[in-house]
Amino acid sequence: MLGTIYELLRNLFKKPMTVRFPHESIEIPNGFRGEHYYDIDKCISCGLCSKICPNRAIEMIEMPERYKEKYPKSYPRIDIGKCCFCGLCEDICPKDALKLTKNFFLSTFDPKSVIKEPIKNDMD
Amino acid sequence: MIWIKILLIPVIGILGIIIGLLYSGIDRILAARMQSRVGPPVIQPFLDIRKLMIKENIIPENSIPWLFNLMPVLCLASTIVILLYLPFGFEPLLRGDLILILYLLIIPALCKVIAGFSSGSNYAWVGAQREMVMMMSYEFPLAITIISIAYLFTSEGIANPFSIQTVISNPCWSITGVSGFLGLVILFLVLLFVMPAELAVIPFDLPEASQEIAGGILAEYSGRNLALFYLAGVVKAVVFGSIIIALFFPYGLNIPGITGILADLVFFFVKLFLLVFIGSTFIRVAASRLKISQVVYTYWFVSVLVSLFGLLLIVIDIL
Amino acid sequence: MNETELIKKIESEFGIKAEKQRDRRIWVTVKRKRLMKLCRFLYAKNFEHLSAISVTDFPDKKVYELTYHLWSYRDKILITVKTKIPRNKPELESVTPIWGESAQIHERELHELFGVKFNGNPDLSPLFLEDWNKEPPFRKDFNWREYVREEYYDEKNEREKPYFV
Amino acid sequence: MRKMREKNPTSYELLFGPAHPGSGNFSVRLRIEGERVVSARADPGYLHRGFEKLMEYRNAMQNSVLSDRLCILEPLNWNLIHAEAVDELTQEEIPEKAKYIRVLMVELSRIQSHLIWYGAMSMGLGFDTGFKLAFGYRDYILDLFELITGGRVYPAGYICPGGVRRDLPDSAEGRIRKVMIKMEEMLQRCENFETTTILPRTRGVGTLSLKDAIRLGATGPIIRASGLKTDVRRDDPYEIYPELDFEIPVRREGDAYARCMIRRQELRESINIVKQVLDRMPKEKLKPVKPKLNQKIPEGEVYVRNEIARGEAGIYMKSTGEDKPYRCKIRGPSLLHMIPVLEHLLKGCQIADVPAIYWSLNICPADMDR
Repeated sequence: MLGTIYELLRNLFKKPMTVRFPHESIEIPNGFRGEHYYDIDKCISCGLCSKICPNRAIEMIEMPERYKEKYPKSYPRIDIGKCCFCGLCEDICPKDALKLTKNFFLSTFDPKSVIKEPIKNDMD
Repeated sequence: MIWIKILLIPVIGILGIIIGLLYSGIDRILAARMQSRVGPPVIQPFLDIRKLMIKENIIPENSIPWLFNLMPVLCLASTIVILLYLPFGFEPLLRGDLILILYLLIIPALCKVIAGFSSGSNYAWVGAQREMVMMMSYEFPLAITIISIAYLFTSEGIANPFSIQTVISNPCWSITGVSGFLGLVILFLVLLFVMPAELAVIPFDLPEASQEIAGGILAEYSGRNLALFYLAGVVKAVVFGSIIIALFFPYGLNIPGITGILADLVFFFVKLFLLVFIGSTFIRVAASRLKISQVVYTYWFVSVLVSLFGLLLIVIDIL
Repeated sequence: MNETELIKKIESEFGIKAEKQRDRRIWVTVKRKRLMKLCRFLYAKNFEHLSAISVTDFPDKKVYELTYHLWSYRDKILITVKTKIPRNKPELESVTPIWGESAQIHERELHELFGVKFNGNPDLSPLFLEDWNKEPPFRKDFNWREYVREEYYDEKNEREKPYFV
Repeated sequence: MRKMREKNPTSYELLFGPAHPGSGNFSVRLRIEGERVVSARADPGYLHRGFEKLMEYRNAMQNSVLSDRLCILEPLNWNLIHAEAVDELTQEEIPEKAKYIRVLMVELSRIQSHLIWYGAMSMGLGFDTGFKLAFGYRDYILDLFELITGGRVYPAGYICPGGVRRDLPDSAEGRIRKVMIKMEEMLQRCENFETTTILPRTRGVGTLSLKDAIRLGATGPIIRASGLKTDVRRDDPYEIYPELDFEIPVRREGDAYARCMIRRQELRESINIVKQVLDRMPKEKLKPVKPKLNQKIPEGEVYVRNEIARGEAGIYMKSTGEDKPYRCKIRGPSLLHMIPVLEHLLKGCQIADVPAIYWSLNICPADMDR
């Protein structure tokens, strides 16, 4: 009984444990598994990432016509909506072309925007 | 004069609601702090009410619609009516006595019982049964307390012992000796202990116990009706706090003029705040919900015995 | 009682081969007719805890292989009893009378997922699946891809295509 | 009045779950007379995802990622069981440091899971403060998981066949020690709160005798609360548990209060284990395991048992030499706790005791339905 009263009154005058999220946040450590970062110039189109992906979120696609000359092979297109952020693609990538970043602000209202093309389509 | 009073009735009602919601907001912040959280902003209860008011009001197929819709209104109305009989730092609007208030206090609880029975859900049914048992158990120590104070006044030869005016103008502490003082302290503590049950906060919120019977009485309520019940709850905190203040701490600051009235009002709210903090917020975060058998035991045995002991001390003092 | 003693006992009593896989692990294969007798024998030898029952489906050999994993709190040995039943008539006597409710619930699950019928089990009502009237889903020959394509595939949704095309 | 009576018969059915503030994704149909529960029937299946079948179509590394989702509340423990099953089949030697990291992570995960239990139990009893404090303190451990595995809740197969997927970062040890001090503070708080919260509601509620416990297949803290001193970590040791020094708490009463006390003592033991592991942790750098395609699992079959926070968990894995297991039977502790044990205990109790009993078993619908 006294223990309870002591604990509660102590809490009343202590700093709360929680943080008010949008205004302040805890630090994200290195190695966090967030949104993908893909570097097409390092990619050798081995397709390992699409084979290891447990959810088949990665699909190897051909590039559109105007990039065809520069990038003739097939490249991974990542569907973040299917991704479980396991990081197997990052681990298996022989050239470090695919990496997971710290960005976790991924929720969106637009189902189209969850698909990450190998090259950002600037103007279609 | 009568017109001013009639005009003041809605003012008091709205004031009661606003004060209640404000306390509810402060209560939530303090509870959050005691739980090591930041908590919502003070105006959160107002936002909640607004949201509930604009939401759809679902009436279940199984219910008895007219009772189902009437009860929230009646509950809030009867709670506000009690407010009119109570001193709010100034003279009460209507003249009543303590017995009347005791009766009026039952009405909101009864409304909840009927609401539970009329919603036609098993959860609500269990909740209504529990509310009835609760009502029967906490009413007794409450009655003993109030009657003891009236008895004190009678034996001191004060006219109209049950009238609220008498209670306010004669602070009970001043007319007793040592053992009577102790008796009053005990009675005050009993009344403070009845407060969480009357307000249905956590150790005694069995009728609504969300983890057991999924909201109980309020299981089927939504939208406007739920908002009315919520408002009735917050006003009831003000009402019950005011009753305790009227019985035990009717002191004012005795400053003349209009500033005096305002100062009394502020002083009254501070007292109210302290009472609500101890009787509701603190108990709410400190305890887990009791079982119905434990509630009956606490009120029928422990509280009744303690309050009877308090009465005995007062009797000794008078003799 | 340690592993070697137990193996000897089983071998002398039932004339079947028991194999020690590693410390605290014994594997026994038994004919289905003698399964109940072996189970009773092991229960009497303090194998009070039925850890799990599992069914493995072999469509090409046309058998179901059942494994009972039993643990002895006293001797700290896990013994696995294996038995085979024909796939076209998957029936078997229930071990509920021996291990009580804990066996009952495992058997109920396997009845639902593999269609094995356990004679003597008081309650084999559906457990996890809702309104299921197809063949038991955990069999190897249950074509879940076809099932999902029929029931859930939304052809208009581009993003679902890689799973089905 | 008659209308009311018709609508309110004396014996009626009450659903506890699946969309109930006091239950998980699981429901129990209670037949009630007055306030008393006459009979209970569990109705599982709201989280059935068919893991055993799913695992037959994925290779070891992908299964490792999948095994997180077996139970949301303690993914690392399930990671370990799956990894052990595959390791036993491949007979691969695990680096010493990986073993230590595995035990460290599993024990942190156990602490975290017990804290969730404390929160849920408090919530079930209507003690809001306990719920919020427990989840607040749990977040300190989630911060550690974020630092070590890269994800707060799902480690994504951090403990995988062959070791672990990443080495411990350098700052980890200091931070873990700091968090352990916080956990001890939390334990102290639980003790301070006890007389007004857990004690009056759980003592003498839902008593399970040892005979019933064995017959119903109870494991872990529940059977220990009924008086049988058994712990897979001690009886059927795995990883480096034989080298560690820890107590197995046992109580005889078998009621909900005993189960709560067992878990509290286990929390203390787990904190001890974490400290011991940190003290003995090898200093050299660990080579992390990288996923490979077409890694064959040798032919064979194993049954692996582990002690997770809820009780005994096991995997029966059969491989025919492919890279995917031929059959994976997952034995979760909650299947037996949620159906036979719960049904047995709920018979004859009051409605108010239902959440107390339900949460004192610490059950997770996810690993029951699988």
